[in-house]
Amino acid sequence: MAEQTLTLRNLKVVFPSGMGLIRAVEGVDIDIGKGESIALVGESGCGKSVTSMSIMKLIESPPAITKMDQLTFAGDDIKDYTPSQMQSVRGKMMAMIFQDAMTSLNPVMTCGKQIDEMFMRHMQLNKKAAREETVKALELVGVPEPRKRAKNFPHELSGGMRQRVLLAMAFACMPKLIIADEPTTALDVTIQAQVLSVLRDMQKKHDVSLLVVTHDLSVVANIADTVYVMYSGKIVEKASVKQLFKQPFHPYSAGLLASVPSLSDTAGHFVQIPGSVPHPMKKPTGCYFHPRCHYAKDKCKASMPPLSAHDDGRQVRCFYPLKTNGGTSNV
Amino acid sequence: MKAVLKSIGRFFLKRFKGIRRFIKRVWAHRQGKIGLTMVTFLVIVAVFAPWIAPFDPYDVAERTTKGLPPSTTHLLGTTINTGQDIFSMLVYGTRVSLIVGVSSGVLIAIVGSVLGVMAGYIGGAVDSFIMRLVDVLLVIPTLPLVIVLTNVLGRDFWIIILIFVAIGWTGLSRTIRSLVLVLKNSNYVKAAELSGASRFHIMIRHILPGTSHLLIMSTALSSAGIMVAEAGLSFLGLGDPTAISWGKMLADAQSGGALLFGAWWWIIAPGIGIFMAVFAFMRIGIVVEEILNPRMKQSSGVYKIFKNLNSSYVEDVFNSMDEHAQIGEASSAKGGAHG
Amino acid sequence: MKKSYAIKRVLYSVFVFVIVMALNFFIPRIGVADPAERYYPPQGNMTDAQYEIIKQLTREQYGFDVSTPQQFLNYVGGLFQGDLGTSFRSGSPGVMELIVDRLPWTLVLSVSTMLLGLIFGIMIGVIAAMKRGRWQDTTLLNASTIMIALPGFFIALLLSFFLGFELEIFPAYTDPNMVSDFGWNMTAILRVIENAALPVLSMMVGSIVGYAQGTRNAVIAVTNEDFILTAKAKGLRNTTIRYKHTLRNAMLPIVTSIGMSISGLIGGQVVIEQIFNWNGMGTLFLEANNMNDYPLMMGIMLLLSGFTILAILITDLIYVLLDPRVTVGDRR
Amino acid sequence: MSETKVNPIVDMRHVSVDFPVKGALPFIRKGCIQAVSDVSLTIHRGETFGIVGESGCGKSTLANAMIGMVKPTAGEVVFDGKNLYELSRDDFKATRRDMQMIFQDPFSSLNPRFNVYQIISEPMFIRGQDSEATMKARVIELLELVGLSKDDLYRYPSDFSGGQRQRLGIARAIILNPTFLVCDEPVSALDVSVHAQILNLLTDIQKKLKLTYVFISHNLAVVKSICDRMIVMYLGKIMEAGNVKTIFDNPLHPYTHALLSAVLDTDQTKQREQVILKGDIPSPIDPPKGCRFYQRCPKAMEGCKTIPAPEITVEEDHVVACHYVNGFPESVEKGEGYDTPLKQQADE
Repeated sequence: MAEQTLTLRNLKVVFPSGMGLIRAVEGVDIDIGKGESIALVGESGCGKSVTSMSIMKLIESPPAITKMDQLTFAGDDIKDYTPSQMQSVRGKMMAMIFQDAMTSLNPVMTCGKQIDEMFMRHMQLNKKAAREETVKALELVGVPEPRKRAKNFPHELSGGMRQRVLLAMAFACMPKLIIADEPTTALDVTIQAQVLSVLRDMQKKHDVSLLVVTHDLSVVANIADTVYVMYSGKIVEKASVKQLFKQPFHPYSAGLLASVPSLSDTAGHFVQIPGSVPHPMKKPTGCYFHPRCHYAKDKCKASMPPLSAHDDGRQVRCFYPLKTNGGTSNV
Repeated sequence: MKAVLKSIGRFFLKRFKGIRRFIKRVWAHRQGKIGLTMVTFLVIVAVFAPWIAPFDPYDVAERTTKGLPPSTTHLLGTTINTGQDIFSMLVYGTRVSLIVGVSSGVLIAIVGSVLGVMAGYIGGAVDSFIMRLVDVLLVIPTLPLVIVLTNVLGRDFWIIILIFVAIGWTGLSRTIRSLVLVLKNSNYVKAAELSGASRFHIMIRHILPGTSHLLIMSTALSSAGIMVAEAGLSFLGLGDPTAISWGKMLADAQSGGALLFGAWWWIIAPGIGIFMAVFAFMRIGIVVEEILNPRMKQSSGVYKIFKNLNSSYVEDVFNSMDEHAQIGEASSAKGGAHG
Repeated sequence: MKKSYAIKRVLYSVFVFVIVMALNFFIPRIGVADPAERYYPPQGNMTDAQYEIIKQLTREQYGFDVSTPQQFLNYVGGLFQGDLGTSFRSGSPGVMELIVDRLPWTLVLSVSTMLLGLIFGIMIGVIAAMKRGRWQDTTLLNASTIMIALPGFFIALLLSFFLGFELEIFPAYTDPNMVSDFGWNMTAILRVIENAALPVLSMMVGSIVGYAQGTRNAVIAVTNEDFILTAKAKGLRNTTIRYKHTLRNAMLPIVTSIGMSISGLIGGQVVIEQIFNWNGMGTLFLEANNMNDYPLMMGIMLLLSGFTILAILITDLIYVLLDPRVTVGDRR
Repeated sequence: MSETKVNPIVDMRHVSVDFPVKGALPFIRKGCIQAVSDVSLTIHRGETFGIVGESGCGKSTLANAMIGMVKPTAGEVVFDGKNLYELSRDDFKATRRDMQMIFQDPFSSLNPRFNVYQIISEPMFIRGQDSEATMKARVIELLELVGLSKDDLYRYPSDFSGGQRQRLGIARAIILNPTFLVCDEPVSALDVSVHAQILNLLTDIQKKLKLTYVFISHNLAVVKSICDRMIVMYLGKIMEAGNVKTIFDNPLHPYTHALLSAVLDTDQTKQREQVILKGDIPSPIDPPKGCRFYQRCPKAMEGCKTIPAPEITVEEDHVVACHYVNGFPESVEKGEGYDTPLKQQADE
């Protein structure tokens, strides 16, 4: 606990809309240790991206309304940082990798220039020196002919190369924390493997903390140490990857894991979670997952279970967690 | 054959229903309400002009009333040179503007959509021909072209409308074409093709309905544009010489010395007429555009909501998110109260 | 890739110009068997025999005595030598000379309208986009809803009435001696500026609002793009994001809209010149129309269309320079 | 031997599909995209046939050629004994009613202006043989089959979640009782937690209606679970083909290995060694002359650059196109040092 990179306590985000407030994130706590790799897993609309953006304070207000109890980053309390203070934290101390490199890169600027900006802004380098650093950074993430590639515009590169450019940009100033929002979703499987391995190697080598936001459990398995599972704006389970894959405690995590087809499956039938993710304006009462849960009891319909601690630092938000005994993940 | 007739019948029935629903949506908009009210008002004025106008606007015999400023008898005064009642002229002028504007707008919608759908759906040589035509018509300055054509073809009312249509369809057909290209490649059209749908079926059931909102928008906007163009043409003295129109009133005002003698009412009145008509149709067009493409508007809407948010309500919602809070009840009750 | 795109655009512009040229040639020939009838319509007190003689003279004078294809070839050949034909005016001046006399005066108006409109329009648009939802933005929105419904010539009349006749700030009519007395000295230039003030003002209002609205929408659209978020996540300063990332991208649709707006600007100027008695191509065109002077009308039309084609071509080429993504695909 | 015994529903023979690419200047053609080149396959009645590959490998084009949406530039497609592209217009339409498709994106595949009844009944409406009442009854029957209720009949697509929309798409696809259904990545646009629902629904329907499926996917685990036979495609060519069991028991092609290693196995003890391919998927405009995979292949040899790899049957119902597996063919000119391994590019 000594070297904590990020501590986030009780993050809440709502978006006003014509019909009332959209409750995007409802009290999320996240801890990231130095050099640790954390995954935030959930389906679309569960608030995982909003959470990651809130950590960087990139959620625009208006329209969003954000509230949190604590946000400590690298020993500094950045909860009340002004926008201009945040500007010198972002990019330098914490960086972000976005999902779609095509739209995340400025189409009318060469890739090199976009990375140069990082060095010019945060290291006060001149153009020429910045370009040298850029070439080095591109080389680090495995871009062949980095000097030439730096002069290319984003649309001239392939999807994998563009994603690497984003990686180079994120690692440019060797930040303490990198937030990767669905870093490989837009890529093909073989390219995905390349990019993930680069990301993992870079992270381990430079001892950078990593927060990966994804819906893809194979990404989680590849890259994370600890997993937070989010459902409908709340954390429902926190566990190490090994623990979670071995025995999920929350029925949702269990369903999620089981619904991923695996090569060792032999049956032609897939384990399924019934129903679909609730609309953020029409969340059910009680536990948000209870309408889709096989184990739901009356208590689940009445009140939201607390996020309770279990052994090995695991946390589960469920009145009736699936303990190891039954092995009931097979529904 | 029967199926074809049936589908045509259904198409129109659905269109009528669709239009009614659509007008309701426009009406739900504050701006749309303004536009619809104004258009209705103008239509009433145009239809009942003889009953509304207190004097005969063509009457130039009464020379005693020259150049009167607005008063209770002559609501908007009279002209300096002929003593015509300006209010009556304004009322009658509505007819010309609306007929030219609306009929050109509707015809443009028809021509533009037919050509646009042809270009987009048939493609190939038809597409290139239509699009090259569009490019050519777009580079020729409109008003001079209209003037040349009226010179060559005559200044009859309907000829003027036809000229406006012949020139005005270009923008619409280009937009329709690109929309058709999108619709044509959509998966639901592919599914219909797989089920053996004919081109005709796809056109009637999928493609044309997909363009309908765009057509309403274009009709409104091009009507407005053509009213301005018609006023400009009449202002230059090149409109239909027998009709009373707002543009011609402005031209008379200028040539009749309204500027010189300070007869401001003579200039303002037709100007307001043009403004009202154009404004009304523009409103409708813009509202439809917003309904079609809500992204632009939404952002400012959200700002408004954000400004008017009740902070204690937000606080309540935040508190309800805390651990152990009776979240379900709180959220449902408060959500209902706000909505 | 870019080079071939540019070549393609240039070739296409030439093609469009050729079509416009053909239209120009054929429009006056619509609906009459003999072009001479169009150029010299029958007068009431003329016997058939007299009219036939006059037609024959007209044919010879304007080169209608050869076959239509031959006439077209002659027309095109003349164009290449800068000859737009002979005006129907007394003294048979060449169309080209007439136009060349008026052209600079027209350009004074249109170029200054365009530049002022663009500068103020973009400035206001950027401000409105930055202050989205606040009074600057709503003012622009309201102004544009009103201005868009006010035709330029009505604004011109109002300005001429209030600023010209009532308050006498600017001349309500163009000084008839402005053109003849012009020389490159301070007083003459000032006089031009003074006289151009009202026409430029009345055309400018509309174009400022138009460009401002367009700029605002373009800037807001770019602000919502993902790469702006990336730029923020990089910790760049607001000014860097605004000028290096947002504006550069927002310029793209603006550039296209400039090319598109030129045709309308030229058309509207015809009326404005008439109101202020400005001695430009617009008034020349209306004079020609009143005298059924077809060679002159069609010459002006051709020139105006040529300008528009050129302007669109230039904006297209600028677009290519600004946007690296443009390759060979059909952008329009 | 088996081909004569089983009456195949689809038989594709040497099918190629090229798309022309417009050149810079008019009248100059730059070249063409070889989306599918020389693919032959048979699909047996009642089976689920998997097509696996990454984006740009031609799997969707191949499927489109199968159902008559894209005319092949070469080769023939025989469906149910009829050569699809030689049929008369009416026969073609009638034949095509036996085929349907389920699309990847459930949001763009339903007309947003239509209600559920109109969407699902459209194929029947197009056929134009049924009364309104029969159509309604049939739609309600289908809605229940796909797990929706008849209360949804007059709702619009925007009222449904992604998974529910996909159910609507399935109902529309099976309303005319087709025999052949192409599922083009039917779950990849959906939330993870509903994947299983849709896959289960598809397999249930197949059992009930005795359909033949073509299942396009990039996820080998899904293909393993639901397919009987499969092909692995890369840049328009078949890399490996055959019985799913055989292939998974004994994957031979290096590309198949790479795809396999990308599949997550939640059982951490079984996690295989990761094969990470270098480089990018090359453009199909100018594909390599030899083996199309050689640039990224960890086993590539000098000869792979120039000598195309023929599809060779290695065991019953298992075809592999790879020089590393099959050795270079005897008959061709191989050149100097053809079997020396290619040097790994320095980019990893």
